[in-house]
Amino acid sequence: MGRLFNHPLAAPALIALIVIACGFGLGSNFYLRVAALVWISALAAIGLNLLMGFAGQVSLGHAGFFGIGAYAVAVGPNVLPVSPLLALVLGIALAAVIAYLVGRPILKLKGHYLAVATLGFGILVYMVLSNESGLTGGPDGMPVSRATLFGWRLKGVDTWYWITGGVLVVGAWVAVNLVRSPTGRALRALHDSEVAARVVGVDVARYKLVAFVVSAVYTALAGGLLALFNGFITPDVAGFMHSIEFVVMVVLGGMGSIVGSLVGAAILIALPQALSAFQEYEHLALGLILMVFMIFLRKGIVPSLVALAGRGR
Amino acid sequence: MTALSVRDIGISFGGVKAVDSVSFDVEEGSIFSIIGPNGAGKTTLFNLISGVYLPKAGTVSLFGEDVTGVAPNRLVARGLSRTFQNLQIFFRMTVAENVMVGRHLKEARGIVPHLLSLPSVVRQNRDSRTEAIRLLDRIGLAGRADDLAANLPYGELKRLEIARALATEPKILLLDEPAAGCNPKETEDIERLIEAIAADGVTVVLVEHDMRLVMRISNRLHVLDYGKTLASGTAEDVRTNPEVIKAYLGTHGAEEAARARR
Amino acid sequence: MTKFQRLARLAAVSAASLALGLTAVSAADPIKIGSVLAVTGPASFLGDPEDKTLKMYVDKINEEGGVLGRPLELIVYDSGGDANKARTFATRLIEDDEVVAIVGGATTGTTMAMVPLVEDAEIPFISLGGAVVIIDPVKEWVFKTPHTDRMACQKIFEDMKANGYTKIGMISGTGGFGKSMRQQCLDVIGDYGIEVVADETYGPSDADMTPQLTKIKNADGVQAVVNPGFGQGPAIVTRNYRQLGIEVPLYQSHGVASKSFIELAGDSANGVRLPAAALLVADKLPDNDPQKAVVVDYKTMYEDQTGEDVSTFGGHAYDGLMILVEAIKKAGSDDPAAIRDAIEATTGFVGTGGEVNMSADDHLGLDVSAFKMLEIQDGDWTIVGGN
Amino acid sequence: MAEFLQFAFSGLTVGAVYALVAIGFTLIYNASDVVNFAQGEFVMIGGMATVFIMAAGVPMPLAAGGAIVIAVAVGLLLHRLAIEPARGADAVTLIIITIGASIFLRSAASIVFDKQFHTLPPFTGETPIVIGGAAILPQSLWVLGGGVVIVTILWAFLTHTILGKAILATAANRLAAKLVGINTSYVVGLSFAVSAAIGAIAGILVSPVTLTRYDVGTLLALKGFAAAMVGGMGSPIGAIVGGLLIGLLEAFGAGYISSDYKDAIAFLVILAVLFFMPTGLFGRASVERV
Repeated sequence: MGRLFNHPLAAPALIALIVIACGFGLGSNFYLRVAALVWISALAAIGLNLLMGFAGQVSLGHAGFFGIGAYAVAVGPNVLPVSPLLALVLGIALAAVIAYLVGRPILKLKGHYLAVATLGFGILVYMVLSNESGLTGGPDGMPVSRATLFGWRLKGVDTWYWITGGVLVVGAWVAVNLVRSPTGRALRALHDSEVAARVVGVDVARYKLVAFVVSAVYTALAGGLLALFNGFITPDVAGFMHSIEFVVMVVLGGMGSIVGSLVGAAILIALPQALSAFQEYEHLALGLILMVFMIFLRKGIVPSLVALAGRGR
Repeated sequence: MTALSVRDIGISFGGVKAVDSVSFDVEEGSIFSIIGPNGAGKTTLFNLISGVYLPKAGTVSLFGEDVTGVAPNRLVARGLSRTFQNLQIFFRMTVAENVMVGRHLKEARGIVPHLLSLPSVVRQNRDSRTEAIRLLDRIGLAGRADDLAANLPYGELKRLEIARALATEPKILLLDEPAAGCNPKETEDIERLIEAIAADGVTVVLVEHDMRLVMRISNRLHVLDYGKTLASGTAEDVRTNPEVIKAYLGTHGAEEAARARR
Repeated sequence: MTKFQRLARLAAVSAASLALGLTAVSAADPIKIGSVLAVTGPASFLGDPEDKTLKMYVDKINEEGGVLGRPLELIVYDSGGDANKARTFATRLIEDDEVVAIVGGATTGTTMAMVPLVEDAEIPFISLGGAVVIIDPVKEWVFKTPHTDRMACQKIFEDMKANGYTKIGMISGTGGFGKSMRQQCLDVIGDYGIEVVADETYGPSDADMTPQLTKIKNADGVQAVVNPGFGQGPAIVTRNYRQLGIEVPLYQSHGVASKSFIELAGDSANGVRLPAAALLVADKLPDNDPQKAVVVDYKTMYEDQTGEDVSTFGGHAYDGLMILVEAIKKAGSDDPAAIRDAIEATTGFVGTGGEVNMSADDHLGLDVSAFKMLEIQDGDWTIVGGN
Repeated sequence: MAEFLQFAFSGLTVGAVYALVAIGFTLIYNASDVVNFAQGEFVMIGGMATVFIMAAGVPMPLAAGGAIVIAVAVGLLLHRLAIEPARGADAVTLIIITIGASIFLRSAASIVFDKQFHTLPPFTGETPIVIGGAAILPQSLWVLGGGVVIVTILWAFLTHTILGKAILATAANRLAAKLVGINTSYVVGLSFAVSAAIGAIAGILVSPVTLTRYDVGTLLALKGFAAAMVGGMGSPIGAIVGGLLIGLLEAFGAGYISSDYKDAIAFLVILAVLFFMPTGLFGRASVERV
């Protein structure tokens, strides 16, 4: 059992199973849509988890990258002769470049100071998306053209369910690969002790930047997928609250746990749907649940439960 | 050949000269110990040599090349590695992974193959692990390779740091109080380990409080007090140096020294 | 769906209900209508009264025997003003709750996020969002009840022109409402020979606008100032306006059309002009005004039941619900396509916003005359001008 | 010049609120290492509770006192029920707990109070005072004066009372404080109470100018956090300077550069400050000890 758990393919395989099971188990388009939103958020959360959970660097501005990916898909085809899918690729590249340029100076900061710097970055992106209404449609948002793949028009909830689910599985697989590679070991090492990582040859500044860029790529990809899936996008996706949501997903599910990011995303996306019956008590319950989980499962849901199960054995 | 040469090195914190114009040379393949009372500046000196602190004055050379102010991760490529007085273990990683991080510069570091887990990366991971297990075997921890480092007792973590440093295949190794907090049995293990490392041709620079250990294994010693050099020489030279006895070993140490001479 | 397909579907539905016998649609079978509103979040002062209005009137209609002899079942979800959530809830309404029509989408952003869904699912959708983009260009399944921001601009500029103002300052909120209205105003301002000589903005949660107003005050030749925006912003703008002692007239938008604006702005509100629906001045309308009965009824009911001052936002929800109910009655069925056609055929409907006359190329059915120019005097609304 | 003064008044008024929120952050952070994202909710409770107690016919000073008591009670409950049980958890776990608390309190306020904007009557009228051609509201002077008084009292409390010294000692070295017999849990609770009181007073002072609603806390927490960071986390002086700095940057940014991007300008300056001073203006630079 333990060995199965530690296999490199355990997390992506488990996620693939969940995606497939839900794909056939969820009857209505509504449930498929919620699930697809979970996959998209989980992808972003995995990206942020690589940065926060593995490399130990906080970001309160990751929705900024999400917004860059989303708006690249929306704006790209309007200003360049590119298809939405190509625009998605360009958007991811743009997010990577911006992450590189922004990350170089701000990753020198530590802890809460890094948090406030990333928060500032996120707000800058939000302001640009919200203010440049000529390009972005402003706060009311803008439509996104439908993507086509080999002449096949990508629309319909079930199509996007499988696309987003597939990307999530691949994303989880790549994340696990990274974590188990020399790069991943370097990241986890600098999380625990920067100085010890340095004296065995890890270029700490470079690896923080690597983690920042990779996580930006994940998040931008997620943003682009949401834009294509929804066909309409507003600057809220880049907002401060959205950044906070990603952080909550990572911490709630468990820092350093890929499956945890999926669990965190599922809770944050599905809970408001489940709580909608409570009407105005919805946020009351949401806040309470957040507190209770973090007080009693302080390492995050998945790692805490795994530890509990381990103790039970 | 001289492995490490320190010349007139110094640094101060808030006006206090933590290390003041210290110079010494370490012969390749030897065991060189730096001793001195608490607060004498031993660890600070290590931090200066290993690039963790930038010296205010003086130079550091490795194998004849000036490396003053070179970042720690670049010094590794020049053959220098170290351990820490206060444990700097990667607690969230397994024991084997801790050592594998030490193989960092020996591994291909292209990010794209890592993301895709190409066969070359899988093979390399396997090789790194094999090497890590070999080193763990050397320090008697092979059986705990897949345990979380956080679950190991203090003494084993001390040895784990040495294994991690050895994984970089250093030519010169700085050990900061490797026997601190260890029981006599563990201390003996560490002594044998250090001797074996030196026997492999690795130059060892040692900071240690356990005088028996130091006196037994050191080729040369360097004594610091208040950041300044107090004495330098062989174990016998230092042991008999009245300055050292007075300033460092104190009354209790003086008696012990006297007993040792008898 | 083509006309033919729709006919075919209608036929199929009729055939099915015939085959099942009329018992299948029993009297107790509710007609489900859905709503997604920003009940919480920054736009909650829109969503909150809308939510209360819908619930209040659905209860009232059901007490009076429902529609087509069947009760209405209202399902409301809270989007928090978030477009992505709104879309998810709209999916839920359509796919899971299987509503026959949707009223709601309190903001333009949430509305636009829902539009592609209702178009795909072919469910009639009456939006309560402000901006003109919702119905221009016309979308087959999408309607709206609030006056457009463009109409508000036109009304304001008419009044300015009548007073001979040619140079104005503009200070707009950067939220969706303010931003959209600013753009609409700039689009139509040329028609009135008016020029914007100072153009400033403020954030949706800003607490002090004196820097921006100082710039407007110091701009050359400003004869009046207009403030597109909603929420607390306009109240603070109005107070800062008086604080700085700016003498030229201040125009607010229909976005502040509730009594709470006067309470928040206090004495500073006196002299402020704004275009608004008749609802705000229900008591002051002449008895022969066709809207009088409707707006007095709604105002009385809302204020009695909630204890809050009436706002035009809740009125939009009232109009939307009533247009829908009329359409269901007219269609004689709860078939979405039939309801859509009936909504589009709405004529002479008198609501809180004015008289609604829809058509295939007008899914709003209001014109500028539905607006009244109001001025705040002694802490109350008064009607100015010849309307 | 009149223009410059006008911008400065605006910036100082808004900045004073940020500064008071930042001081709340700093107090709790120093005592417990917790970054309390529910700090803005104390400000909201101060304003909203006063409004609703007044609506019940209670005169303003009593209502204000009641609101402060409510905020302090909420602060103590927050500490007792959410922070204390999670003692020893990661910093980021504690942050998420305070975010949960913030969502909870905001929602509770929307139910207990309502979702409307509210205002309080200005303490001393609305006739602007003209200084050097710039107009300032009397209430702004109350905000600034109140800020100075709060900071002075806080300073006196921290340096001249046993309790205050216990807070400072705990901030300097928690373990050492414990060893000399200070009940650190009590001290952390106290810091929550004091922070809540400061937040509530800020809310009461500023509501007549900026209005209040159940959700005003979010933005204040964000700005207050930024202010505390740019000033240097843990430094009360830094919190004040940081708060005023952000307020002034927003006002001058809106006045001289672009009102569209005034928040962006403020954050760009923050980023620039941190680039040159990675631990803020008054933060302690730490030497890596290994």
